[in-house]
Amino acid sequence: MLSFVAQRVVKGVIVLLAIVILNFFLIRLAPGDPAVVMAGEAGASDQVFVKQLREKFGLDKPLPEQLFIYVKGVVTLDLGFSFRQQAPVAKLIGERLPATLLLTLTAFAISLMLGVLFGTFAARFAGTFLDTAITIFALIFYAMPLFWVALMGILLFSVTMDWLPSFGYETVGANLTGLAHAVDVAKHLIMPAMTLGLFFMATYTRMTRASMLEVKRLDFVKTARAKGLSDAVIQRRHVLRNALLPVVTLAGVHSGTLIGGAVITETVFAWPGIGRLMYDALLQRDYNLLLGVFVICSAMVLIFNLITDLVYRLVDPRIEFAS
Amino acid sequence: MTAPPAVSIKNLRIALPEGAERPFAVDGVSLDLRPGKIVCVVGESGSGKSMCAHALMGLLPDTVSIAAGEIQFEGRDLLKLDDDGWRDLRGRRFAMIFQEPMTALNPLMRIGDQMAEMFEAHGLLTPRERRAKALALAREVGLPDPERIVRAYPHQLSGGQRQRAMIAMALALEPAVLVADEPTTALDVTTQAQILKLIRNLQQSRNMAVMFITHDFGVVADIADQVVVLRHGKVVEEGPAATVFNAPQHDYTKALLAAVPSMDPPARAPLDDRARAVEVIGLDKTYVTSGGWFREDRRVDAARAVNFNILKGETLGLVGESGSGKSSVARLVMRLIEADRGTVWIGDTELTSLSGKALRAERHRIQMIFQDPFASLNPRRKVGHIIADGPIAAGTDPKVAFDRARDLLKMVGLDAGALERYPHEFSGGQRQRIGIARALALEPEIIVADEAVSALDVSVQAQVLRLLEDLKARLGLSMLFITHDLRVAAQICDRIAVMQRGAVVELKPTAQLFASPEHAYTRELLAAVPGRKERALAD
Amino acid sequence: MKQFWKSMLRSPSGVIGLIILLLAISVALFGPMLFPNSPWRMVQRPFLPPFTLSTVPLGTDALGRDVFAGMIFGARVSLLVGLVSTLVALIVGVPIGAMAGYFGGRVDDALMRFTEFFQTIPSFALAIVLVAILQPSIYSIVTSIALVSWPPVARLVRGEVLSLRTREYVQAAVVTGQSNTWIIMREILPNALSPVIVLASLMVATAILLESSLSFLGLGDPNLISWGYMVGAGRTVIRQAWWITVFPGVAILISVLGLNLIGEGLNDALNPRLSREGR
Amino acid sequence: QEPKTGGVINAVIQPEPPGLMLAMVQNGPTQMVSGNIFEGLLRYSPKLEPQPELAESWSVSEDAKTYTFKLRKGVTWHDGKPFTAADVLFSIEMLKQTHARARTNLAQVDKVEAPDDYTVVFTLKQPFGPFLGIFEVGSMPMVPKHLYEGTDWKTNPYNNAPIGTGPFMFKEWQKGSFIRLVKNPNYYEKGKPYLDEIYWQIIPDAAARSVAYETGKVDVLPGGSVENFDVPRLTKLKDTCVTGAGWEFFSPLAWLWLNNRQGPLADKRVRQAVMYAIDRDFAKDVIWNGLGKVATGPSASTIKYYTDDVKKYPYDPAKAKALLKEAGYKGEKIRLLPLAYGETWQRWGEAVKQNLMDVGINIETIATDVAGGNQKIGDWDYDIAFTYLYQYGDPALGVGRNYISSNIAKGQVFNNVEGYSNPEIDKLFADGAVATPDSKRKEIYEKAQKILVEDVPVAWMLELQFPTIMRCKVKNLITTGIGVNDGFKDAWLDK
Ligand SMILES: Nc1ncnc2c1ncn2[C@@H]1O[C@H](COP(=O)(O)OP(=O)(O)OP(=O)(O)O)[C@@H](O)[C@H]1O
Ligand SMILES: Nc1ncnc2c1ncn2[C@@H]1O[C@H](COP(=O)(O)OP(=O)(O)OP(=O)(O)O)[C@@H](O)[C@H]1O
Ligand SMILES: [Mg+2]
Ligand SMILES: [Mg+2]
Repeated sequence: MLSFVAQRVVKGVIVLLAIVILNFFLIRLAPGDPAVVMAGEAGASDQVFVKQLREKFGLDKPLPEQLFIYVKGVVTLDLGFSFRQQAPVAKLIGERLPATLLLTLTAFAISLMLGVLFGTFAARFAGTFLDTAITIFALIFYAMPLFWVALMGILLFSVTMDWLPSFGYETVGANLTGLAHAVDVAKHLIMPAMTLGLFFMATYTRMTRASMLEVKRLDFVKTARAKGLSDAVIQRRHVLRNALLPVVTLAGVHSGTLIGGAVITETVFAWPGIGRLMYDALLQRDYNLLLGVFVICSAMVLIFNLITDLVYRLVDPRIEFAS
Repeated sequence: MTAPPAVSIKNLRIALPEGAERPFAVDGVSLDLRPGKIVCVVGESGSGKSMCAHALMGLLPDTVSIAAGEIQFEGRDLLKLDDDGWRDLRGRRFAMIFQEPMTALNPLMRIGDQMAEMFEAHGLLTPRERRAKALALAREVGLPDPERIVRAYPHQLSGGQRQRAMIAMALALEPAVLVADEPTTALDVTTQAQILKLIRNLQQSRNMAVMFITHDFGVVADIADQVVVLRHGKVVEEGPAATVFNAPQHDYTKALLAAVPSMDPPARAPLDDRARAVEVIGLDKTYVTSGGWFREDRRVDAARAVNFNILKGETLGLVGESGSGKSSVARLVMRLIEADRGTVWIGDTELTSLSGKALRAERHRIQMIFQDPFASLNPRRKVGHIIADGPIAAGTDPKVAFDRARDLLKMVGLDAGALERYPHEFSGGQRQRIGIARALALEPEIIVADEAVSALDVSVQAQVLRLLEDLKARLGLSMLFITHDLRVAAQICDRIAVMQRGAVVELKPTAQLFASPEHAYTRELLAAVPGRKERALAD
Repeated sequence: MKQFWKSMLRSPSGVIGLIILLLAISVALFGPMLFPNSPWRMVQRPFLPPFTLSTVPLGTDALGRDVFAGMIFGARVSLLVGLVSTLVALIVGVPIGAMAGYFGGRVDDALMRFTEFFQTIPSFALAIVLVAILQPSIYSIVTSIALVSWPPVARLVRGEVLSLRTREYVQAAVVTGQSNTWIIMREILPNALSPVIVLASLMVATAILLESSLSFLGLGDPNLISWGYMVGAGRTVIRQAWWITVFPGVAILISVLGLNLIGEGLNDALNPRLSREGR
Repeated sequence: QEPKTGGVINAVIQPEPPGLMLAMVQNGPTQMVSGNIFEGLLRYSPKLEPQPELAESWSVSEDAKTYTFKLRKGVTWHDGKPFTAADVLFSIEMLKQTHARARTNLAQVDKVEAPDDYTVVFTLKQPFGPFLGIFEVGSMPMVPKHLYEGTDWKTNPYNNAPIGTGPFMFKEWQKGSFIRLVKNPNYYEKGKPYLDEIYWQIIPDAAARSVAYETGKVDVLPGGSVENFDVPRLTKLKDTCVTGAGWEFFSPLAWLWLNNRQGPLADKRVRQAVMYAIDRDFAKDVIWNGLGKVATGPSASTIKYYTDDVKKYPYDPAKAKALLKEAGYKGEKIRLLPLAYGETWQRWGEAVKQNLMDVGINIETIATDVAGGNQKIGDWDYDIAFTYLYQYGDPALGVGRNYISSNIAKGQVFNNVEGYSNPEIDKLFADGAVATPDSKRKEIYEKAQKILVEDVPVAWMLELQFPTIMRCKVKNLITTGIGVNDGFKDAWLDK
């Protein structure tokens, strides 16, 4: 087990470096030049200015050299300097990380819990009205664009009922501390987390339902019934557990994207997270910042893929990995 | 026979879905289970025994429905029970041992937890006590190394171990009614004797009513109070054990009894001059399962320096205690698992040195019949495909392959309609025959048969054994025949190897082994063969 | 095959789903012939509410364009993007996942590390970059969406295959000398299908919405109208003119619902334990 | 009404500025926030007349080549150090390197001297008409010499916590959330500023911004913060005041770059046809909600020397078709590049496309994001492209740059991107900048406008108007021609 993890970590680092290099070229393949974007914003685009910017960012150097400089930085855990924001990338990401994690982890927990719960119900009452209702409920939040759902939420809960704040991470200028602050943040968190959580929920709901229906017909469920176990326990312990594998896979995939995955939600709710940072960096071709976010995301994905593989063994002891 | 029946089945008629073999799985079956008595249900494979058992538990498959009849228990008709009512009865009052333990156990739960669940289901004991109880049960059914085995998952157990886990679960709450559907098919005779004793004891001390489905007339002779003979879904004969044995009325019963193989090995021509078909040299296999972060690993020596050879046209029997490594040796020979050490030769090919395409090309020469028929059939493939896939992969024209599949099914006693059905639509014995048909489809030189006839009633068994004998004679088929049924072994094997704890302890021509067993374990085995006294009686 | 259709048609969800999908597809195929007017043409005053004029039954958008015409024309692009990119994602993802899971070891390692390349960049960002590189057009959009959608499929299939490959019936197939491809195709994948079907039917929605996000950024195919585009374009005026987003939104929802129902029906039809159930 | 002291204002800032050091970052949001931290020598009235800020008074020599500024005394930086002429000299040196527009603006300056601590003298190479128009805070912010001299400007820690002389001091910036400015207690104008604090809320989504206003979480929506479609609704809310003022200095003008170099658009008649084909009133009324004004030519009507005595291009598809026919246009494909600045611009692109298609121009819209679009424009790889640019009050500053041939250079996103080259225009703009007196300049620029409008080097669309929406209790927010960018100096809250 330990050696499996160790091997994967080593491979992970290599993959990460490869990804960095790939990304480096990928984003430079996209048309657009950060210097020109910035010049455009500054309301001045004479040649001197653009050239200055290029020099400043090292964009005038040949690409391989830029790559070398960047990779050298990454190896020493230095993610470089953001062109546009004129600050170290690591710092910019660090500032946003807590908010992002708070939002995405909450949403992830919501989606997983509700999804599995609803999926279980749908499977148990398959073919009934409840099943249909759950399906439609889940799909509404899935198939309706996030911004639409978000805006409806805002209109309902902020504008009409005035229960929840519509934007931000905390009440600006309130200077709350301790518990009051936590409550304040929680209030701000509810809507974005729900929006995002309800979106991801559909996948788990549908997956759990289908998978459980599949398992429900297997013989060992009969054994469980022969034991006189209650329906709830059978569903949970026997059916659900055996149906969990695809859910775990998807949860792994989703959790890997936690950091970069919430652009729209962060935008609509003005949540100061990394998704937004990445999005802006992308539009402005802020290469270093974008790469930095990508590196962090990649690392997350690799870590969660590893965790998923480990969880596989817990979920299904029949799975073996050659290490 | 004065005690009123605990359960009484009246005129039960179970409808099968369209496309099945016949319209009704059982038709007009009545039978009584009395407290403290064992009713043995015997009969043809596919005659509806398991259906009756499932109906008694209220656990018929969705596609099957009860068309008529009633099941009386304590003054109630069980068929009118709602879910809650059933839940209360199941486990505590009614318990069942399922026919196919592999698929009947939850693959993702540890054995011990599955046993402990029995108590939990009815809110008995604390979690800690439950665990202790599970351990005690494991010990009681003779599972080796109980501490470790309760932490193992079903796929890490041998066939017989799984079966014992099932039995332990069913007996856990000492139910009033026990339904045992071929509970000892995978057990060697010594273990079987132990289990039968256990059931007997409980039945007597707790006044348990037992419905015991089996094909083994030895077992019937040993334990039955009452015998019911089923055929084509109808009861053809019923009566006290002694009567049925000594004075069978119905022709079918007579035929059945006549088909019970004898313990005396027939004389066999020596085969010394034949070429070697299989040679196994120094096979070692140890299973290591990680115990997690804190526990010790579980290590099981499934094969220790196993050596044997099989000549062309020879049948080598492999007998031995449950969990001794027979199936593992079979898998090693098949190269389904990799040996830690040792080589396997098939004819002049060293199988253990091959891989990839080369290995695949040799596969058709050696075929296997799996111990767990249901688990070895793809639930989403029709039987026709299951049988024909191998030949088609080997280049046979599909039409020819399907024709052959049909013939094979007929040879093992199934009708052609079976081609179009899915594995779950068959009875245990029928599935086993599908497995046999699949192995024969490729016309292999060697067959590794792992408990290949254990789920078959004696008449079908005899038919299948004849078929194998015939192939042997005609095509020089060699067999590695794993069985716990020493009667069968006596009839079909040229030589027999006895295994214990991963090692072959004795290997001799059959007659010699039966006449003068050397190893203590062999002697123990022979002594434990059930039904000896009754048999003498019947002869 | 006949049997498959029979059981498919026996499941009510499958039938409803099929009807919905057929309807949507026929709208996509034949709608534009019946409504030859370009959906881009400004035909009426802007923000005309629905059900006021019979010539523009669903009202007009911010520029006075016919919402109904947009719905009809949009079906083509949206369904194309949704179905084709999902199909491509399946065609790429399923074999990769299956091979990784089945062969394990080095193959698994190589394929999964390869998958990680595509998985690590947040899919939205990757789609933007890819579309930006490839120049926006319906083809590049479909390609990009497919490229970012296959890794979850691959991982899902791999997970299932990892578990299934140890089953005894797979070993039985190995013993009969069947080729690896055959075993994967016949023995393993059919048993791994149900979650894949679910994922695929959901992916269609993701693809349609991803296309709308792209067009929101100015990276959609600007010369083709799609439901996603309409929803995105109506977004800013949601509060004045709900109908601009709601109608195409509902169209997306219903299509996705239809696909999911088909998925359910498909799962039932493919499950032999259900297929013979007398209903 | 007597101003009241105290209170906090929440305003919206969009997008989040990349930095606040105005001398180094000049994009819109930076100017909007930092205009209250830093100051220039002058501000400009809505009529664009110079007004004192850090310079108390100024005088121009007879030959219009020497400008003398008297600085205000007693001004201190936020860290307490006095502001002197040395700071001005340093700022000018620094800006020449870091501030592209300042560099161009200062090109005519021969030398700058500080005879004493409170006097600065600019000597020009030749008379430069718009010279007094280049001292606004965004164009020439004053930088504290004592904090920047001899340091690496790029990494100077004060970039993140800027020190200026303005009425408000930088307090904190939570990235992605808000920027907080507090009152400068030592501000030189006694009693000012009136407000205690300003929170600039960062809300990236337009719809969310209007909700934030509706729910009372913000009080000021500077121009451009909400979608045009939302303006009428917000305006109707109670206690809400709207003004279109405060953009006079910038006077954003939207037009279509027409690539004069190649294809059908090289033909003047085709370009004119484009002008006739586009329904600009529709765009104004429907897309911009009636805000703004149809442009008549290269100059916005708020800019000096504007004239509407030029050729007119009303919406006239028939005429457009006729012109196309005359020019022999045969349906060649024309690529249209919309501006990826959000929905309004996208809609506009679609409407223009439809207009042009209606007269038979075969348009293919090319989609890109902002960066990609810039690249295409910079590479001259387009036929028609949307843009909008600031005019900075004087044709010499904001207009001429787009039409003179010396400004044709690959790789830039504005100035003369269309590739229009007309020696006569070159000369007119060269003369106009240095001509004296004013009447002479007027004559020259009017002539230039006439020629340009006839030639249609680009297709002028609208003078944009970005209304500022605020609660009526916010008083005196917009008092100058640069609007919110330095507006909080005078603003107060009527509680
Ligand atoms: N995959 C596995 N992992 C770990 N242990 C295993 C595994 N398979 C079998 N074992 C163990 O190896 C031993 C031998 O098992 P095997 O199946 O070969 O027995 P067997 O002789 O066939 O028994 P039976 O007659 O009960 O089928 C048993 O103790 C079993 O618990
Ligand atoms: N799900 C099903 N669908 C259709 N037919 C079925 C199904 N299950 C069982 N059958 C059929 O019902 C009949 C009775 O089966 P049952 O399992 O009761 O036989 P059995 O007496 O237990 O046989 P065995 O000794 O082989 O286990 C068989 O002919 C079998 O093919
Ligand atoms: Mg049976
Ligand atoms: Mg075995």
